[in-house]
Amino acid sequence: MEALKQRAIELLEKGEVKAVLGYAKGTGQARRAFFARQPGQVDKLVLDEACTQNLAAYATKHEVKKLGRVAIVAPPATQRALIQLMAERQLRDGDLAILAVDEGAIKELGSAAALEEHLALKAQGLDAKDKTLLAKLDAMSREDRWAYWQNEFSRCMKCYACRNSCPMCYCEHCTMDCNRPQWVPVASHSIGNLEYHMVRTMHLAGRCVECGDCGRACPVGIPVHLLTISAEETVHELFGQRAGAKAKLDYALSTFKTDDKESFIR
Amino acid sequence: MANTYQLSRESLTSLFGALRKDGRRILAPVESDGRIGLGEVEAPAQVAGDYLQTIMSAKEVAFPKVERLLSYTITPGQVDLKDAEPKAAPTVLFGVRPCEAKAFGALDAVFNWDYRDKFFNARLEKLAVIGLSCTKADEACFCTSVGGGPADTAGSDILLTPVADGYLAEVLTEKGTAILNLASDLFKPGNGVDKVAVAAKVEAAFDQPALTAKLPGMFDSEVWVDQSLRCIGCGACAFVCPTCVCFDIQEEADPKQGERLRCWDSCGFHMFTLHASGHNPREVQSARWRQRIYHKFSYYPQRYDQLGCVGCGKCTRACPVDMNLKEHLTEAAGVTA
Amino acid sequence: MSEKNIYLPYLMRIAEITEESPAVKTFRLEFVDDVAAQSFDFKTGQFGLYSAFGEGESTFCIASSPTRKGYIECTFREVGRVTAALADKEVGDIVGFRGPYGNVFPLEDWKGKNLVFIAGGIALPPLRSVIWNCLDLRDWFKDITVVYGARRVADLVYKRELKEWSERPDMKLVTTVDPGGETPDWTGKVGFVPPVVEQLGLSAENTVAIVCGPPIMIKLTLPVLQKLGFPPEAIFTTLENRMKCGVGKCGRCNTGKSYVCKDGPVYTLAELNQLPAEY
Amino acid sequence: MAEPFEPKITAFVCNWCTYAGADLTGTSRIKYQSNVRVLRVPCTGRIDYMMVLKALHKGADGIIVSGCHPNDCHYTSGNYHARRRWMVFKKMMEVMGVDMRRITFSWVSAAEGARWAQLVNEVTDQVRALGPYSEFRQIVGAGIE
Repeated sequence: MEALKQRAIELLEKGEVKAVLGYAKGTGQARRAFFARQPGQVDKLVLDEACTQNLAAYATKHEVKKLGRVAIVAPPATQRALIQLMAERQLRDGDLAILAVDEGAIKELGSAAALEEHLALKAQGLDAKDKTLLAKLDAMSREDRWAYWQNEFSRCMKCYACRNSCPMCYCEHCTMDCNRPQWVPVASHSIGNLEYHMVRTMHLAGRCVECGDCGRACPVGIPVHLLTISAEETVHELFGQRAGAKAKLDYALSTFKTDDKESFIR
Repeated sequence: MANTYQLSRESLTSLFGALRKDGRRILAPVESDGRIGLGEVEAPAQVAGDYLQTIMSAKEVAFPKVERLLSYTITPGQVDLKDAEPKAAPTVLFGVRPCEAKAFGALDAVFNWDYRDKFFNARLEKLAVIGLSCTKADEACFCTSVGGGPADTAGSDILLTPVADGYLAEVLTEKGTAILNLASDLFKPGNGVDKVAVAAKVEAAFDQPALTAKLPGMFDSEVWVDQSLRCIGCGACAFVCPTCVCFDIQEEADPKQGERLRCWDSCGFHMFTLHASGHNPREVQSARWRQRIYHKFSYYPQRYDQLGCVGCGKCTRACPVDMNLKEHLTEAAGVTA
Repeated sequence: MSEKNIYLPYLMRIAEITEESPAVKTFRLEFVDDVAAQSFDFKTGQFGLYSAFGEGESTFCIASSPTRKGYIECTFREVGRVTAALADKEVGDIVGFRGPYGNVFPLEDWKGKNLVFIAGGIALPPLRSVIWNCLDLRDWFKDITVVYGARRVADLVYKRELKEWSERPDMKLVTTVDPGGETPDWTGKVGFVPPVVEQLGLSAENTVAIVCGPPIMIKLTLPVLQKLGFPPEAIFTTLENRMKCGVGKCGRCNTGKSYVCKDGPVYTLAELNQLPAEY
Repeated sequence: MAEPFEPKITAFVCNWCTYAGADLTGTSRIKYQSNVRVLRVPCTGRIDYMMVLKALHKGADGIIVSGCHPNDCHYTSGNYHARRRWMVFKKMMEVMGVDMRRITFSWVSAAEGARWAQLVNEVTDQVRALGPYSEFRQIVGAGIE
């Protein structure tokens, strides 16, 4: 933590960055995103288990880009999101100073190559709780799974917290906001909710970095992250690729192999 | 002055029975998977026990997240319009917090200040509110900073305040009296309990009248930009808010028939004010965040002589990025213009 | 007791369609219901929400003058889901109309004054309503001047009426197109609206200016008018914020404490100066 | 007496293979069940999963998605791209609990008129046996007060 603060102060003092985006204390036990814009504010930065938000979601925001070059505190999921954003050309190599945090250790990564190398050393594992939930879903009958999601989606109000918290949902014009044609109803009724979550899942298949922020963001506790994570795992199982690993675009659904294996097409 | 009674804990079962016998559904906070939400109940035992607040507000009882405004059928050269009638079932909201009960007044202000909104009115007319005073509060609560309080009676038809062996029941309105008359034997004479002593202590965080007075002068303050930098522009705050009333009207149709739906909307969304031309009067998130604050704390008072905020703190609890309204208002109140 | 559904539109039959310029059309709409037709009344400056059943509602001003009874007209450009659906309609088709909503141009207050109308592009329709209204009450006012500019000659709307206005002895019409937008037979001016206004030699004395146009035109025209001596109280405009309800509830058009749909769409510059610039 | 249930089947087919195949079925005068509504698109690569969702939304009881056999795509690789997408889409739909017995993916070439007839017959019989997709239809219109 001290090393992080020290480096943050240096970066700000030398003018290498205009802000250090990290975590600070929030309401109660919560942690929140914090932009330290002066060396004097660096003291507010904290780093602990409660720092879960994927700050990469801010990297593509107009308001943040306008600040100038930013340093970003990046736990593993944030690192994956950042490299995926670079792969999708939403960030340029060197746009950000990446302060990679791995189990308390800080490492500054100056380039996409360094980030890629850094990520290659790590195994990506699913959260134990999510694994259990996914297994539970898998074990359900189809009818029960349908009922389960219908029940969960009945609380959805399309606040789009899941979309807006997602680092990969950076589109200027989201499908949900397009109305010519109006593919997905705007209204948050049953079919509108179902189609929204289907579209969100498909759009993130092969792109989801499995940070789980969408699920954490949901104010009514719908585990929407299970959908994107399971889609991402499907892509991995079927095509052996993972989002958030390479700085060059490697999107499973924009390519193919002539021997892709399936067993359901008649 | 309200008529004050004593209501024993046990008598609630009979009260619920009497309400249901009268053909009313009872909505109350219930727990499901650790979340507190409004649900239909038959007996007091189904009501959540030691809850602070529901995640969602009770506004959806009068202003649902999706409702039909009209429908129509189309045949060549002809359109047949059909008016929609809100399904307004006689409903008792039991156990909502005083802040939320009060919020119906802010909704009413918008829905009826000029043209009258029959959908909201039909539902509100059938609604009776049995509020429940708060005996605890959390860091998001700030009712006392916005003219409310943990045992405030505004908006409740009957307000219950938990006391040792039951409730102090203040019967406040005609609707409340009607409920009392359904089971008048349950309502025993009051014993003069000091409800303020029982209610939660919520310290005032900021001087709201002073804040409201200074907002017009600090429109261009950097404080809105600073605060909103971490806002991700979702609609969680607006959708859980008991007073947020902004809505969208959406058409859903086939070539032969269609309907017009009213859906919740949020001033925090980029699309909210976007013109067809591409011009957007509130282009950046800071302008949208400012609108949210100003609408509630400056425009509402100017227009409706009341605030558009009841200090329930739901927005703060729901916010995925911890935008704490109380804290941000306190900060704004401290800005020297 | 059931109240009236304020979101229920009138059914209107399209009586006439005029192609004004590329993607811009004018509809003349007549009430399907005779009783509604009899009781309907509006004042110039007001607007409505027009439905294309199946796609939704869109907000435009009423482009015809209240002095012309029995119908209303609207002029719109095809830009979105609803306007595209409207543009596909044919004479005889049914559309919806809710209104009239909003405030009005204070013609009574303008009695005995000179009027200068300044419009750009697709923003002539709201002024067309008030211009015809004033022309139909011609003896109320002194000089009437209309300045209208568009990007290209093809973009000028109401060409037939522009010709009529240019030939009328009791008013002055100045048309202009942006440099490069003229055609070989163009006889109007070439130049942007603000400098054209500046060169007209207008007097602010006993005169009101009514301005409507794209934001950039308004932004550059207002200083010209102020330089000419127009006080903010004598400059009128009409705002076109996004709306869904039109009746002061949905919150979209909310600009400061003002609802454009209720307190507007007509504002004086003096009033606008009191509002945040969120329009 | 109630009419016996006849399923509505929507078929999304590519222009070059399956549509031509279905055409051949007709010109060969092979009879098959008439429950299918054929929607022709240029290529299976064009078949957005949203189209399938919309068909279900609008009341289809069964869906057929069909195009050129692998290696036969008129545009070289449209069907390969589509295949990947279907693989992911199918799994997503399963996770959501959609009854995938109602969605059939197939390859039918321009020469396989008889195969098209057989496919439609099989799918129609299967969906008829499953009955109306009321589970999905129940949610259409639900959640509106």
